[in-house]
Amino acid sequence: MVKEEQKVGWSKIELASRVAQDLEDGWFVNLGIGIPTLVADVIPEGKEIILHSENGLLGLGPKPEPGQEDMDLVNAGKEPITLKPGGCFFSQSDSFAMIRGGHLDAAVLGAFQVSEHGDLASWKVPSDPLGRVGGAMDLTVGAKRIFLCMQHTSKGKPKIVEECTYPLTAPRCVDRIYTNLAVIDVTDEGLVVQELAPGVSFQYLQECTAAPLKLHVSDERQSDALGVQQ
Amino acid sequence: MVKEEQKVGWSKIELASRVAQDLEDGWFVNLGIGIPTLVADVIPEGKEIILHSENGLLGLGPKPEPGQEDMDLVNAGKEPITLKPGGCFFSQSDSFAMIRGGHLDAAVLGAFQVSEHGDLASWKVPSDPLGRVGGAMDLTVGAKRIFLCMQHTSKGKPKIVEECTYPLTAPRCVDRIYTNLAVIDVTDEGLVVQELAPGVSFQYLQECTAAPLKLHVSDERQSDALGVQQ
Amino acid sequence: MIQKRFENTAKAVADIHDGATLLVGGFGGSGLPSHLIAALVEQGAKNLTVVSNNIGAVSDGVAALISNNQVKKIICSFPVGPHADDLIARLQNSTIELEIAPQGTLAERIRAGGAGIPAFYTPTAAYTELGEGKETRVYNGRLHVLEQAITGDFAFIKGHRADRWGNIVYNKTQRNFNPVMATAAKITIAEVDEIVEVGELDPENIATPSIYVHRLVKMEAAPEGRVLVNG
Amino acid sequence: MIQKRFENTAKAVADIHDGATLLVGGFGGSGLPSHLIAALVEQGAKNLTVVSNNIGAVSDGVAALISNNQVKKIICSFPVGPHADDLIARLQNSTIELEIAPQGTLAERIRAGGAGIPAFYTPTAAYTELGEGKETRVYNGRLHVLEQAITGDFAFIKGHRADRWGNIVYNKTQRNFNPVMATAAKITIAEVDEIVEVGELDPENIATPSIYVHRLVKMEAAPEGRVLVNG
Repeated sequence: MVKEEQKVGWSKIELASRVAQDLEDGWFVNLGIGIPTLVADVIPEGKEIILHSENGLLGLGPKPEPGQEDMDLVNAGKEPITLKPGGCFFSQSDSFAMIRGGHLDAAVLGAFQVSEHGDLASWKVPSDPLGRVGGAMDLTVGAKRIFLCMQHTSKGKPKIVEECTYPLTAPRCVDRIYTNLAVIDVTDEGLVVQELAPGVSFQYLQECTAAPLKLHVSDERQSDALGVQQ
Repeated sequence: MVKEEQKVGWSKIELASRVAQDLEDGWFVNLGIGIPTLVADVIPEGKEIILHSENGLLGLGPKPEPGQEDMDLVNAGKEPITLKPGGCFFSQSDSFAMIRGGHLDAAVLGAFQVSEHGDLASWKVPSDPLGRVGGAMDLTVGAKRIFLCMQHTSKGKPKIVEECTYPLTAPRCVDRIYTNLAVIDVTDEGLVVQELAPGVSFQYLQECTAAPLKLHVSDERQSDALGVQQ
Repeated sequence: MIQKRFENTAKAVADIHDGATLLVGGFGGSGLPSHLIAALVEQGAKNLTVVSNNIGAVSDGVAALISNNQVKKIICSFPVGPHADDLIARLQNSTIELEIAPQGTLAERIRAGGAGIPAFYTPTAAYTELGEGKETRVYNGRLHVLEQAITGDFAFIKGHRADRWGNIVYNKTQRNFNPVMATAAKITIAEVDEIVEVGELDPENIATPSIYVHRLVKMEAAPEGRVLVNG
Repeated sequence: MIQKRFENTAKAVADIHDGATLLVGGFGGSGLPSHLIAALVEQGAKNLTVVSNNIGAVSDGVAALISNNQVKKIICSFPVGPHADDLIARLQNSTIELEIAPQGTLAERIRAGGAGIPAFYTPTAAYTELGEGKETRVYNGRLHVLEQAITGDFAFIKGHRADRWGNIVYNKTQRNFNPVMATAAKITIAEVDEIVEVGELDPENIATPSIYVHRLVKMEAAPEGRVLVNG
């Protein structure tokens, strides 16, 4: 059990911006439900990122203006969205053919737990009688890159662990973890911290993490506080 | 080897009309290359038969007027055709999903050989170094009913045989055989002649057939000469 | 003459039998055939196996059939939402069976059912609880599980415009599971906003060809405000 | 900014390597990417494995690559037509390998390749020469054969209109194998009649979404009379 982190690190929207910064021009990207959805609102100007939604669209745009919601134009979270020029619609089976077939450049997903080997648990907590897998398992086996975008801890408990204790979504699938505290790569040599959020020390980060971390560079590198890009 | 039949039986267009007579209102039907293609031109007035073409359309209409051909609107034989109102286009994979999934009410196909058990050989003669399977195997396993529509003999040799000697398209798949001489059902009790074409005797039909035939009714029933219906 | 139009939803669902397998389109409230579901609640068929992606996202979805004790088994990917309480209660006293499938596997199993493919290998769910007990095989260096096709006795779908042949066009993400479920049932019943003359739909744009639709019912437009019921 | 347009066919096919697997769309002359084929004849890559439904139906189809000795293996369903002579000659002296697949199996294998399904069971070709040597299994009382996915290093497709993102709409039966082949190659190259602004194509009508297209070349309209070359 670690201290609840406060007043350090990135806000949710800053975190989403940090993810958006790494998405490349021309990529096709799926955004999971929750914080990942925020990435849609902070794609840097000048980058064309084509967003995919499991329920059957490419070219997801921002939320509609209040009063302009269309129940026939929703995202994977069933929230009203818009379609960008160049977007298109297709069926759920065509949508998952796209996902499973390896055509998405990246998926940005949430997580309950992620292990130091990149195992992901994101669909069921042990106490849940149901589970909510949705498209998570297909995305994790299908997308070329799996980026997690999440709070570093949940109710003070680390989400980055040596071994997942929750049911797996897929083993060895996560490439990079973006949290409110840091950017961490999953590598053959273990978890490597690429970047620390403002006000976060490596020691603090390690305290909040239940698996060993390495620093990418010899000195701690502190990120500039990221403004929200539009 | 039997005598070449002449001046008896149905012409090709009469044969096509005889087939068309048995297609029911509202059926979805695929027509093979060759004589089966003629069926499209002789669907009786008042019946809505929706014709399917393997290359990706439903609602195949008649040949275009000379000069109106469109290379982007062709049938499975790559001949220019038209689309009826209510028709639509789809991909080859969707087209064969339709076929293999059991959604066609009937396919009307040609044949090299058909056995008394309903085995069909229609894609390769033994001397052919290539073979030309096209959609024949998919249609024979997929369509709810397989009707053959063919000349009764080929160069004087029977095409209806006890066992096929040519490579099979599919075993036990043919439901009914329409030839220029007769309409013959493939049943658990063997080949049963349902109808003789004008001028054709049962004895003559049996001579032209290399498998035992039975007559459906006690007396030979002679078909009325069929006019070409439009 | 082909005429697939039924007078009302009650007549369209009248022959659904106890024990039938029913595919229900929609993704949350979008493209949900809620009038057909309401008619089936009224009709009362029991012991249904229901295949539908979301269970509990909206009150007028499959949740209504569960609450009315008509369902013995659910196959879905996302059995949660504000209206999943009756499902949870019935799971706890074992009066309903739940099979969770990854969403893409669910879609592909239904697609396979409609396409004459009885089984296929997929990498999805390998090494997970949802892949347990399934045959596996390695292809391209990765473990895959063998998944079986799903077919239905009936499918309920929702479309935007149809013609009497049964061709359907959809509106935006209303499409979702509807075109694929339409292919996989013996009897596909569609509720649509509008029925137009044969020939009025763009032949390049028909996402569900007439061959897949057996019954049509025209509904009145959805009430205002429906968009926000997902909670 | 996304820009998939290439200046000409020569540049679009320049990096196709010896030994590549190439998927070629079209059904006879309809939807045939004949300008890309012509560019590849010029480019000269050798030992290609070519997957295409028809071989020999038209002179400007895959027959052109065969006659130019660029092909070591063909996978197709219908290797006949007035221009199949060079194929027959090369089969007789064993300088080319031919794999015939039923047309639906061919389409489904390519679809599987694009959809992340490495193998599937189909009833097609069971008990026939084309099913020989394949694993079989009984489902629903019928014998099925296990078929493997097909993927390509490159795909050549032909479309009607495209935008710079790579979205494509087709014209009538030009669609055929093109949308499915587009999904199954590492690099899909499309020749189209027209390139329009992003947003001009109807989003309900895009049969090949942008994600599947990597290079675009705009061609001049097909010459008159092309319709009748199938012989």
